[in-house]
Amino acid sequence: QSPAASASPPPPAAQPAQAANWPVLRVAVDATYKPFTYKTSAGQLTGFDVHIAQALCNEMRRRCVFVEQVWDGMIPGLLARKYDVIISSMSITDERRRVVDFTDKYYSTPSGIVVRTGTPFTGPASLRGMRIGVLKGSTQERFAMSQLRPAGAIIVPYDAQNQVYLDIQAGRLDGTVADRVEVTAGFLNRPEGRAFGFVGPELRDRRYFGDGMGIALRKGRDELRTELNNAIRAIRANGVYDRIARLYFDFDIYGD
Amino acid sequence: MSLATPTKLEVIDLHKRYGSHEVLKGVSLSARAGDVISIIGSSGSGKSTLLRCINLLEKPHQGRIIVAGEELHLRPTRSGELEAANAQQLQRLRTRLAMVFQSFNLWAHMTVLQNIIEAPLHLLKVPKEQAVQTARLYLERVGLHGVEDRYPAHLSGGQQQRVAIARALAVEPEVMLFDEPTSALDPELVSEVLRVMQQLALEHRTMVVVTHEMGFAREVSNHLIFLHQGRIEEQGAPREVLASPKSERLAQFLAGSLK
Amino acid sequence: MSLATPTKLEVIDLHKRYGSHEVLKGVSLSARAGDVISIIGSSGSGKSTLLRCINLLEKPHQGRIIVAGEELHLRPTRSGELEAANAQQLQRLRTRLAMVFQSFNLWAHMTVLQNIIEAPLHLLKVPKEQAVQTARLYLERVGLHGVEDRYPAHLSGGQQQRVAIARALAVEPEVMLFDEPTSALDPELVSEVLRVMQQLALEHRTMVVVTHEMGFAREVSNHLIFLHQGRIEEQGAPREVLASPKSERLAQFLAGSLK
Amino acid sequence: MSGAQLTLTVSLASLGVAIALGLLGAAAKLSQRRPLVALAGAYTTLVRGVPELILLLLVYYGGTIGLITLLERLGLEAEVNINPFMAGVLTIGFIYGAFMTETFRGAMLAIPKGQAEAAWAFGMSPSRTFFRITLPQMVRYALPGFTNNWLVLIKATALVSLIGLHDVTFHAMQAGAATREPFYFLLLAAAVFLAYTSVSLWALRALSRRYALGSTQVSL
Amino acid sequence: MNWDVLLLPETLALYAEGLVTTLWLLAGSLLFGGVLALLLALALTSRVAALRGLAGAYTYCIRGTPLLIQIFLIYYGIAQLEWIQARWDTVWPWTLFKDAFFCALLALALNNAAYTAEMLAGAMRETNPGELEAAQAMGMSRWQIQRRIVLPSALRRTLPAYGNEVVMMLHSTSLASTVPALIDLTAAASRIYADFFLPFEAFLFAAAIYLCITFLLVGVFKGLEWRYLGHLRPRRH
Ligand SMILES: Nc1ncnc2c1ncn2[C@@H]1O[C@H](COP(=O)(O)OP(=O)(O)OP(=O)(O)O)[C@@H](O)[C@H]1O
Ligand SMILES: Nc1ncnc2c1ncn2[C@@H]1O[C@H](COP(=O)(O)OP(=O)(O)OP(=O)(O)O)[C@@H](O)[C@H]1O
Ligand SMILES: [Mg+2]
Ligand SMILES: [Mg+2]
Repeated sequence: QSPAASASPPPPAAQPAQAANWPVLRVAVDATYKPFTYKTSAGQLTGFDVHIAQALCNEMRRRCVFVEQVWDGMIPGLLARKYDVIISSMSITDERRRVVDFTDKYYSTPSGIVVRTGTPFTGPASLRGMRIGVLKGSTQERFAMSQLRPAGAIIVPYDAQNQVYLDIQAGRLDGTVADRVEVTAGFLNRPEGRAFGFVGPELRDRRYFGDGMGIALRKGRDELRTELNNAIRAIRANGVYDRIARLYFDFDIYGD
Repeated sequence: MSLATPTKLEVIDLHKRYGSHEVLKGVSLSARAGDVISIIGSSGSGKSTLLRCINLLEKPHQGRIIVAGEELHLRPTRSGELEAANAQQLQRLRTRLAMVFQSFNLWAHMTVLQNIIEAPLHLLKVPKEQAVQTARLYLERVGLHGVEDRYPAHLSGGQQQRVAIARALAVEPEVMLFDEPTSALDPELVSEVLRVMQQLALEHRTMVVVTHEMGFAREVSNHLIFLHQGRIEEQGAPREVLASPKSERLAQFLAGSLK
Repeated sequence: MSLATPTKLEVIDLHKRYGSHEVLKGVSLSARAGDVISIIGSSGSGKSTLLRCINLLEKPHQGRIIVAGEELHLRPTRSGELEAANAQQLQRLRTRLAMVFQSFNLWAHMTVLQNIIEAPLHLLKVPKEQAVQTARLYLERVGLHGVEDRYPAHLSGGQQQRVAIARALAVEPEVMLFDEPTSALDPELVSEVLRVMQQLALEHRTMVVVTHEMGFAREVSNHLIFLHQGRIEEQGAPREVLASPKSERLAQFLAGSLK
Repeated sequence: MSGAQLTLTVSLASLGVAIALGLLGAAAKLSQRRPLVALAGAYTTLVRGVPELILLLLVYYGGTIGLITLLERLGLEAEVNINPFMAGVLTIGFIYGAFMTETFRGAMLAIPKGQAEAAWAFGMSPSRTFFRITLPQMVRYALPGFTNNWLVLIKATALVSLIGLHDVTFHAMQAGAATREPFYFLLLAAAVFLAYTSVSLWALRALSRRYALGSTQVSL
Repeated sequence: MNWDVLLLPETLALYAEGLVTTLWLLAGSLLFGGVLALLLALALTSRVAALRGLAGAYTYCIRGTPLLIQIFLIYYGIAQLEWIQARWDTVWPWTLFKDAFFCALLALALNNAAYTAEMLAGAMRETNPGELEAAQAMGMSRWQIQRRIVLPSALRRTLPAYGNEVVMMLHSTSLASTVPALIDLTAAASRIYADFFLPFEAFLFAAAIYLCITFLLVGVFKGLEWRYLGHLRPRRH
């Protein structure tokens, strides 16, 4: 699906020199979500989200300062003003809308169920008795909890998605529900993921997966939201977005 | 001792209670320059308490304390004791009253020399060289040699008590207060310390000494106070008082302690 | 004491060194049933070492030990000492030699009763009720009442030593070894314990007693050994030996200890 | 290896906080002023009764939100920013401050009362007495407990990885998860801690020898 | 503050589940840790130098490294070893390593054993030598002396320190929350906080429960000390 993902894209270019004087925008990311946010072997932050964040900052004439944050503390951290925005592949859902505001989506990908290849699958009931790992506090977790668990699957929440992969490898889990792009790059395309594959349809149910990925910010910061929305439109229009997307994906990540 | 000799220490009508137990029931004493006052009395009679009240290590309930003509300002606390009204004044007067404790109380983390120069250096602001010189002088005076750099724990009890005396002398106090300075010592070491104190008396230092050593009281002091149940039961010239006590209790006490 | 009386303990030519310091230089003794042997000697003469070698709390370098006719099998270790060749035999013989220590050595975490029944119950496999009954009997015998459920730390020294004696008696030993059983006690408590031991002698128990109590040695024991620098310097009937010592050293020792 | 350094930095910074709180706590407990004694008592009991992790999460997640709510109530629109480093250091310092309180209190009690009395009798002020007489002697009595607390504290800093601070443990987990070889990275992290604790033990032993001077045995 | 959420039945049920897991972890790790500690303490005080060295190295390493890393090592690390992976699905006891509870329990027990063993060994070494001699002189064998005199006495004297260790252990169980699929009290709180974004309330409630258990444990140990350390109490008269 994404051959480009296995070759390492360059880390985002440094911001222009004058950026030093621009107002700061503190951006939270969770660097365990390849290829959207992760670290190079040299320990540098990179990924699609990071690239986009940088491009948006340039557009808005702001200086990006990245703050790493574990996933399940993302929203509390935002509320606690540890940072201004979350640009970390966060799905726009009604649940989250109750506590934070979102910009328009900046990309959307479907999720999928991953189990050992050859597992017969006719619906959630086929997963009865299987142990499915999901990221704590994610849309996939909510989907799994409400759709798969009633059908008899055992849902195990993890602090980080790559710990899920460790435990699949260790045999403690039979599969996962994850973003299709992420799971392809982070697991399926790697040697230890060879025996696994998607089953069932692409998952896009709005009730769980919302309206694609957006940038989260505290309620009441409407000016910043407008600014961000304009910036998203601008990089979509001027080709910056596509250039970044091509570094990572060979398909249209923005979605319809 | 003529009447013209200045009064160094005056204690007037001191009272002290612990809970409902009245330990001092109005004790007065007065020491003129060069006086050596011995205080004797049975255990629990209030000797230590008296001495500790004089420099306010214990808070009395009533009384006045005058050191070299300056009266210590006291004010009552809520619990009815008297405390110093002015912390600075208390500290100043305390530097003029040096105390030698039964258990020496040398500062364990300092060498002998450091112990002695501590107060002159930091309280009296004496220059360092001078403080060291004085310290050496007094170490000599109490008969100690070659111990300046040792720690107290590495000295015998008698040596420790002599260092404590040198430490007290080094602030050039108006009055020296001794609380049973020899009773924590082995018999062989007692005489070391008594000899030093006798020497101090010959130099006309003013001293108030709580003691169990009747020999010292008789030979060295010029005034003897017998404390009984928080009151001065009898006092006077040591030889007379000891030879022919008027109070029956003193007679009893002496019979017991000479045995 | 006829010659037909069986020999309960025989020690032959015992040697013991600490490093190069020879503490026992060939000591032999023999106790027949009902013998009470007192061992005296100045400090450091090897009395405790002798007693401790007998039940192998110390390993001797040479010698033989025979308890009630059974010889303890010994074999040399690499360092030249002798150790028990057979641990089981050693344990069995040790149960027949009861030791009473200067410092009592009661087991602190057990009550008095538990202390006494411990060995009968777990070593001699006596049934519980019987062990308790015997324990009560011996507690009575040493004059203790109402202390069975107390812990050793809650008893006086004299009481503790009497419990230790009851504990030793409870295994019905062939020979009882006492190492200065009264010297850790206050003078008032000594007589308590001596009285109990005198009683035991009257019951014809076999005892070897290291002691400083000349009165006990004279009145109670029927044989006296004077140890000097690791050798038996003199021995015999206590009254005679004590009254007219042949050896000058014993005379000296007695002069010192009777003073 | 930046993680190893961060672990050390967090440990040392927390230790600073813990010592300060410990001294204050001990002074409060010995002050004989009822409110202070009660406050210090509540502090030590509560802190020692609740797991460190819970306290850490409480301060990190709850602390800022609580602080912000408080400030908003007061009508202040201040930006409070407790970053993970501060949260980690403050929490661990806060927790071990309670343990230090007990250690220091014990040490102060172990110093004979006469030492301070002698100082007062010479006219030293209470604060001078504390810094010249009590504090230097406290070191000796406090060292064993202090050593213990420090060793536990170093290890407790591993918890800051859970709030996203990039210490040794965090790096080990990340690298382990990325390479799918957690065993070796975790072992490495363990070795770093073992090295720290070993060096600390050695250094503190040397220190306690130094402070044993002037006490106990007569040197021959 | 929003406390209503905490009183929802689901929330309380989650806390209850967490509490039960926490208590099981505590009991289990104390039990297995205790048994192992006993063996380690015997090794630490043994006459065989090799045993002493081995046990000493074990306690040194465990006590020198954070429990969190030990938990991660056992949960994530061991699973990576091929030798174990090969036996992972079939051969007991390796199958146990698939279980999160077991992994947490094992890490806690191994950790607890090291601390308890050092405490116990310390107390054993401090046994009054006179009491040992008395036992020897009575004819007890080495093993009998260990079993009847040294251990009972040392166990009692260890009691106060062990009480502290148990409280520490209770607190340590909160680290089990870092193991996925294990809902202990801390994990429950962290779950509730993530679901409702109520960190303060969620963790404070858990803290209160921990505090209660702590007080309970302290009380229990006071009682035990009264019962078993009678011989160390000062004389009453
Ligand atoms: N801090 C205290 N609290 C309560 N009672 C005290 C205190 N200090 C002393 N006392 C009591 O005050 C009485 C007098 O004590 P003090 O130490 O002055 O006696 P003393 O004459 O010095 O006796 P000694 O010769 O034994 O030193 C005693 O009954 C003592 O118990
Ligand atoms: N464990 C040991 N190591 C080295 N020397 C020892 C040891 N035990 C005893 N000694 C030495 O052996 C000698 C005899 O000691 P022992 O205790 O038998 O004397 P004792 O006659 O019982 O004296 P006391 O009346 O003081 O108890 C002494 O010189 C002592 O120093
Ligand atoms: Mg006194
Ligand atoms: Mg002896």
